[in-house]
Amino acid sequence: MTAVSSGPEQAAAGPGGSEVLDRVREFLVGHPTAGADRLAFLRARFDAGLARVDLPPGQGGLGADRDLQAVVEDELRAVGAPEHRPSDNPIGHGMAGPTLRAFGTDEQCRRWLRPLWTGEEAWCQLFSEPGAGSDLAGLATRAVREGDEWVVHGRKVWTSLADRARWALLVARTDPSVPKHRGLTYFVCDMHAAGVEVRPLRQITGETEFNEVVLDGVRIPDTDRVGEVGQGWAVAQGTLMNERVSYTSGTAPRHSGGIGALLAAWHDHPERRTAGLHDRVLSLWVQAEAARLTTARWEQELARGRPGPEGSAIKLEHARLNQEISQVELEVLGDAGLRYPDYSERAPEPVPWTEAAPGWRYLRSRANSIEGGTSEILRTVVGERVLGLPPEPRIDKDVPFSELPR
Amino acid sequence: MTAVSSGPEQAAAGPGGSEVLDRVREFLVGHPTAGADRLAFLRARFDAGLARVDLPPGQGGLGADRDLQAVVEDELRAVGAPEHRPSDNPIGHGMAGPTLRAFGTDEQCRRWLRPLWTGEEAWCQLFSEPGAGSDLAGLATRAVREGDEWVVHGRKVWTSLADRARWALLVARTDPSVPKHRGLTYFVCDMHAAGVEVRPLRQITGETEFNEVVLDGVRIPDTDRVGEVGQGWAVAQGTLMNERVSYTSGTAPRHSGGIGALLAAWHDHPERRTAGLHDRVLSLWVQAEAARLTTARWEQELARGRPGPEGSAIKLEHARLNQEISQVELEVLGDAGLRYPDYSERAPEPVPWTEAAPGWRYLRSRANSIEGGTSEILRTVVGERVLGLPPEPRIDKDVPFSELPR
Amino acid sequence: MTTLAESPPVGDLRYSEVEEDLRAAVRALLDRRAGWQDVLARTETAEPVDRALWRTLAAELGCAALPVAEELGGAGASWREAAVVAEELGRAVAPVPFLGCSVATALLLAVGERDLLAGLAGGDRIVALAVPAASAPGEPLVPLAVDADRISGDVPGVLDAAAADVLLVPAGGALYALDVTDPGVRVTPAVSLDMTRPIADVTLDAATGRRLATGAVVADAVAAAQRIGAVLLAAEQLGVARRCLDEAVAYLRDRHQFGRPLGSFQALKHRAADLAVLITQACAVARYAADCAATGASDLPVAAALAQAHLSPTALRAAQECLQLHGGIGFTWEYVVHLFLKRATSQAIVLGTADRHRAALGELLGVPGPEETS
Amino acid sequence: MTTLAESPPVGDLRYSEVEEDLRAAVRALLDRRAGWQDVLARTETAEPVDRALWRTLAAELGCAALPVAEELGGAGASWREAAVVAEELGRAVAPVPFLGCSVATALLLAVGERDLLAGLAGGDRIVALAVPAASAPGEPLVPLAVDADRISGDVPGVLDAAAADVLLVPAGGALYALDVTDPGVRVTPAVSLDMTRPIADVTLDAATGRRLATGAVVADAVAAAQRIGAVLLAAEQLGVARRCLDEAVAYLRDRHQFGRPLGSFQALKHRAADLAVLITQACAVARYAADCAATGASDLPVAAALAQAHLSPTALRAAQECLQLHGGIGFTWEYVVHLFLKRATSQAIVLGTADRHRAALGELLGVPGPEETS
Repeated sequence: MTAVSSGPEQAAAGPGGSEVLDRVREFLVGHPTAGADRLAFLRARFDAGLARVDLPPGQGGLGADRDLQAVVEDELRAVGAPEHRPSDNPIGHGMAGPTLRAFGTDEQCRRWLRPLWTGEEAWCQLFSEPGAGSDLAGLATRAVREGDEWVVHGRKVWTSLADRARWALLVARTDPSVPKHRGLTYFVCDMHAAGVEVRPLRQITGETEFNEVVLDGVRIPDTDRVGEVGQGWAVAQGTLMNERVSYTSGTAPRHSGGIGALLAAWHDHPERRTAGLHDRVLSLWVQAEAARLTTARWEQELARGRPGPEGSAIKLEHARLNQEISQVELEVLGDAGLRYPDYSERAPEPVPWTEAAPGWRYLRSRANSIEGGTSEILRTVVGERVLGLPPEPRIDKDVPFSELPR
Repeated sequence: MTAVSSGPEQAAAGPGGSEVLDRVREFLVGHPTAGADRLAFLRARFDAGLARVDLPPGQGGLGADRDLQAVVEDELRAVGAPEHRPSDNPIGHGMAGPTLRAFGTDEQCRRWLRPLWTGEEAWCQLFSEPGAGSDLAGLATRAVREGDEWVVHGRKVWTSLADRARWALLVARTDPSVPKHRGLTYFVCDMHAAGVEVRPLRQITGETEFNEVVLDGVRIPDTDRVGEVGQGWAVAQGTLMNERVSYTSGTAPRHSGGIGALLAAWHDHPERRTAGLHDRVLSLWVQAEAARLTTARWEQELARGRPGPEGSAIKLEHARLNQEISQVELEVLGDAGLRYPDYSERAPEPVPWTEAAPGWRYLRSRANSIEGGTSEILRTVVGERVLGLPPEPRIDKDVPFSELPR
Repeated sequence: MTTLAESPPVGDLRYSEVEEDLRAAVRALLDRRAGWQDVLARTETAEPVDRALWRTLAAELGCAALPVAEELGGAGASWREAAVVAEELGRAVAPVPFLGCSVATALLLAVGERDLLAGLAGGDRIVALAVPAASAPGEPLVPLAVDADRISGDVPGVLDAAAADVLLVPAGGALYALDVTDPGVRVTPAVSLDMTRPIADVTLDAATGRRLATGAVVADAVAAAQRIGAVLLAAEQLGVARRCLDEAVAYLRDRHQFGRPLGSFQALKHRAADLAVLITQACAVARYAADCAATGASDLPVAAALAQAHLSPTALRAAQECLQLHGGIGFTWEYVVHLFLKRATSQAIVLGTADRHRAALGELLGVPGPEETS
Repeated sequence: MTTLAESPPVGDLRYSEVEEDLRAAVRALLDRRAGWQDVLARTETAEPVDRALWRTLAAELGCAALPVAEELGGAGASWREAAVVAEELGRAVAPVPFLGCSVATALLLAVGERDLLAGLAGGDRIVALAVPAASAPGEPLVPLAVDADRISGDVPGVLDAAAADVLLVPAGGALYALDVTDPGVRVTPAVSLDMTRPIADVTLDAATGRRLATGAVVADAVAAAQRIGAVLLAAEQLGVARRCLDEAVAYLRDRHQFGRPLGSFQALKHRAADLAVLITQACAVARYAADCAATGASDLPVAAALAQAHLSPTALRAAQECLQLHGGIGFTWEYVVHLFLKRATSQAIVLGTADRHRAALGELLGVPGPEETS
């Protein structure tokens, strides 16, 4: 009764476990791993439907049960196949892929999904603006139609990976004469197009992890529009929902992440221990373990195809815990907690969280409750969508965007 | 530089310290304390302007500096004069007195202030209703004018002392055809009048501390109206402001109140001590001491005639701390914390807070964040009146009361 | 970091279909027989424990002995299913001796006593472990005098003792069963803060005990049984917390002030959301503990302490927020909220407060305190 | 309860007119010379400490030696006025060595050293106590080797040492003054999390010390000086907390989202209100500590520990809330908020974290821990 299984309620229409295994072995016959070119191998794997077996054929999958992906991964790992590294293209995998699959045309899926999955083309998102953060629908970037193209002017902020992205998810206002949620349209923007300028923005860590992106007369072909004109809000909501519940990669082991670093600091600094700090460390351990088990439970529910309301809860708790744990770590460290590795302005190196300096983790964690939906917005999401509490009276929903006070 | 003094900025127009002392001594010549009848003595003291020297002549005062009250109290205490006990009539002193002085006619002040001060006549308030708690202006009790009288129908709840009050502060709706804040009028209601019925309401402590008061055709003479017809909201706001910043009686000593009881429990139960609980007790001590010093500072500012925003802050913290301290006390007590003295339905005996049972204090403290303005309303008061943050958009302010959804 | 144990496997944290069916059956019964008005009314009667309801739960639904093998009269299920029952009983603050009887069951299973188990399973006999209700697993036992299997001494504040037929008494290094009809046994019900879970004081005056086990095994078995109690208590706390959130949300949707439903006010909405987040976590924690208990996982001591350390503050906060969000009506006797406030308060103390469980975690995980070396 | 001391008298917790005048003068100077853009820009220069500003504060406003008697070159005021200056310096995160110099002043006053005091008072010489910045009052000192008044060893993370001319070094049971130009002294500035309050590592290699005091008095004087530091740090934290609240409130009033000012959203309003309540309490606590320091009250050890235990979390929460309420812009370098976040973070560690001060209160008040008897 206690083993994790997909259960009888999920009898998939697609191929079963042994069929999937056959496909992998078949594929490996045609694509031996010894000396394989990584990119060529990944492209072929996508085409064979072994990228993510639960997706439909043609989009990298086989229409199989989601659980069966493990069969593929185990088999490929066993033969030392070239690695797929989704973390190289987080916005591509977490946001662009699901959005294109849900709202894109077949042509768009054909064009973008494979290089997205192989990592050949990285993605970023152009949503937030200086005047439109939590209130995304208040964005002012304009897209004006000229024949088969759209001409875009505007300024986007809080954009990570803009410097190395090939494509961007873009929301722009195509009709300011209607209420704000109704005048938006969703595009894919070529980051190499004329008029796209990426300016690094410096953060409190000293680094330029995020960028400002100026769009100055950027021309986007209408074929790169995603969804109907004026439906941009609905498409963006789909994207953001994916951001907030983006796929995780298996339950982390106990003591991984920040709590492990805190315990290590605790062990290394017996001279800093007090009763109060001891209880606080243990209290954070309890919370971190609760968060870990919550993620595990959510993944089990996902595997059964019944995701619960845990997505937003996981993001909220992740932000709060990262912040509290890294703060207590500085307090445990004492003198060492007063130091910082380097404030000089520079692009960040990607480093695993626990290998970064404690001071950097402390500062960087402050963004966790802002990026990808502020904790305030997420609490409203939980209150309204999970608990069914009524929305606030809105004064900005029925007024043309052009007449709103800003 | 560190002595508490009223400072040169408060040079009062009224009598100075030596004059006040002369008046007390003069008064004592005419009213010897030996064998004095308590009530007769207090009445005469009021008439002599020695009730509260900062009030105007005729209202129990001399128009002197507030600080000089101490001169009166010290002198009367020294000769063993009959005691004035304001705690016997808390709503009279904390709410009715200030309201009558600010909004009442001279005739009303003459009639009510003296027996209020002497304690001969107790007061209660009839504000909250089952459908109007935090939203006081939404109250439904109707007062209809008939000649020189008003006829009142309605139901009030959360009323303490109703069973022994002679008079009540009452807000009722006199015009449902205008927006809700504009249709209210403020009255003094005779609790002995026909149609007033007091029904005990039982609380979670088992006791019937509060009452429901049913007003069934109660007739109130127009001369007992306080303020103009339709001005009831403004008068009630004045009353509530006084409730929230009601007078305190000197800085309590360190370790008085709940924190003292908690420390006593801590000392008595060495077997229940853990590191976590130790830190929590000390943390509560820090918060309790901060609250005590905040009250002391506020009283010092009051004495200088410059009350700060501490009134609402003190009420908020008092509620929170009473609740947390009494909860931790139960945890320290362990087995004893699982017990309760008596749940049988009965009127409460007034007992000093720390002499009540821990379980009773825990339960009773839950009301601290509801009675006299919920903590939620107080936070809005602090946010808007102290910090100057803008109000929420209101959908109920310009609609006639009779058309509001309820 | 080398002192920290390897990451234990995580079992199934979901509810199975069997468990959901069991939940539905228990809830349907409780809806019929233990609405909150019934529960409140019963607290002022001479029989605060609803023995008839308990018998139905035991006999018709098999709730009294879920983890007991069928050949011993039980349901042959596991502590996972028992935890689901505990959630529902918490949700209803049902006045039945499930928690005390479950601790007794765990103890009797550990020492291999069959007769009492059979009586327990049918709901005919209520058996309680005579230790103070606030004792955490492994805490020192109350010293009692034993002279030729006759036991004397006081055990204050025993869980579910008021309704018990048999008391399990650890004394003098042995475990005894005492019949409450023995002239040497006096059980005095105490006025309890949590009126729906009365405790009672046990006074023994040369009471005759039947010896069930002897030796070091007794203390270990008592601690293990209390640990099972902690796991089930956590499930019960989850039920209380969820019910409090449900009640608060219903009130916030329904009640209007300032011309709007209360729940449309952002501060209240966010507090309800914070509670929902906390309860989401609590569910995973409680399920993990139940699964560890069901499978006898080596991580059970950690899982049980974790569950109590997390669930006690969660249930308490849910009940306190529920009262506050209700305003004045939440403070009245003739309303549902105080039953949950009182239950959550006693739950936070019974089987050890959260700080004691955190301290236990420090030892289990090798996180040394100020005085210890790592 | 008999072990708890009698209630000490409470002095004047208000600001006097003299104090308000002093505040206005300091604020006017800082507005001119230390706007946040200036402060931020300076952190990336070779001279992170603004010596010119410090000289002006010292020479023109007498801020460097307020509690020093006039005949010793000071202003003849008290630590109360110094605390008001600290509030303003915190409000501006001004990069001046006020805190370190004040600790040095308290120490020099305690051991009766006049020459250094005079230099300090005029702002000409910066003097720092060479102990790790995170040490709480009374914590064990870093052991250093002393051989015929020549001192060797490392003292990491010393407050205000980077700009110091003279170091006060407790070593071998004595207190020494060391000139930083001595060839045996090496001061290495560290990259500090709080860029506006750089710490520096001190390495001594047979450095020549001038002996200022010897014996048990040294350890007591160092602890007493750190206690004065804790009182002033609390005042500085109050200034930081108030500034954070002011910045947050201004932003909440100004910034619109969803067609409304942010501050009209109830959840944000209530959080700002909670912060205001906390800061109201913090003000009373900080003033009490300053008054105890000024009057040499016997309750000073309690008041100083109380002040740190209360103000550290308050300033930190104010800064963290300020950043969060600003959203994305609060996380950018070219904005005011991070200066306060970093200052509040270092303040929470400097002179001991809140938990250490709570532990100290437990001892001072006679609230025994688990292992102790009462």
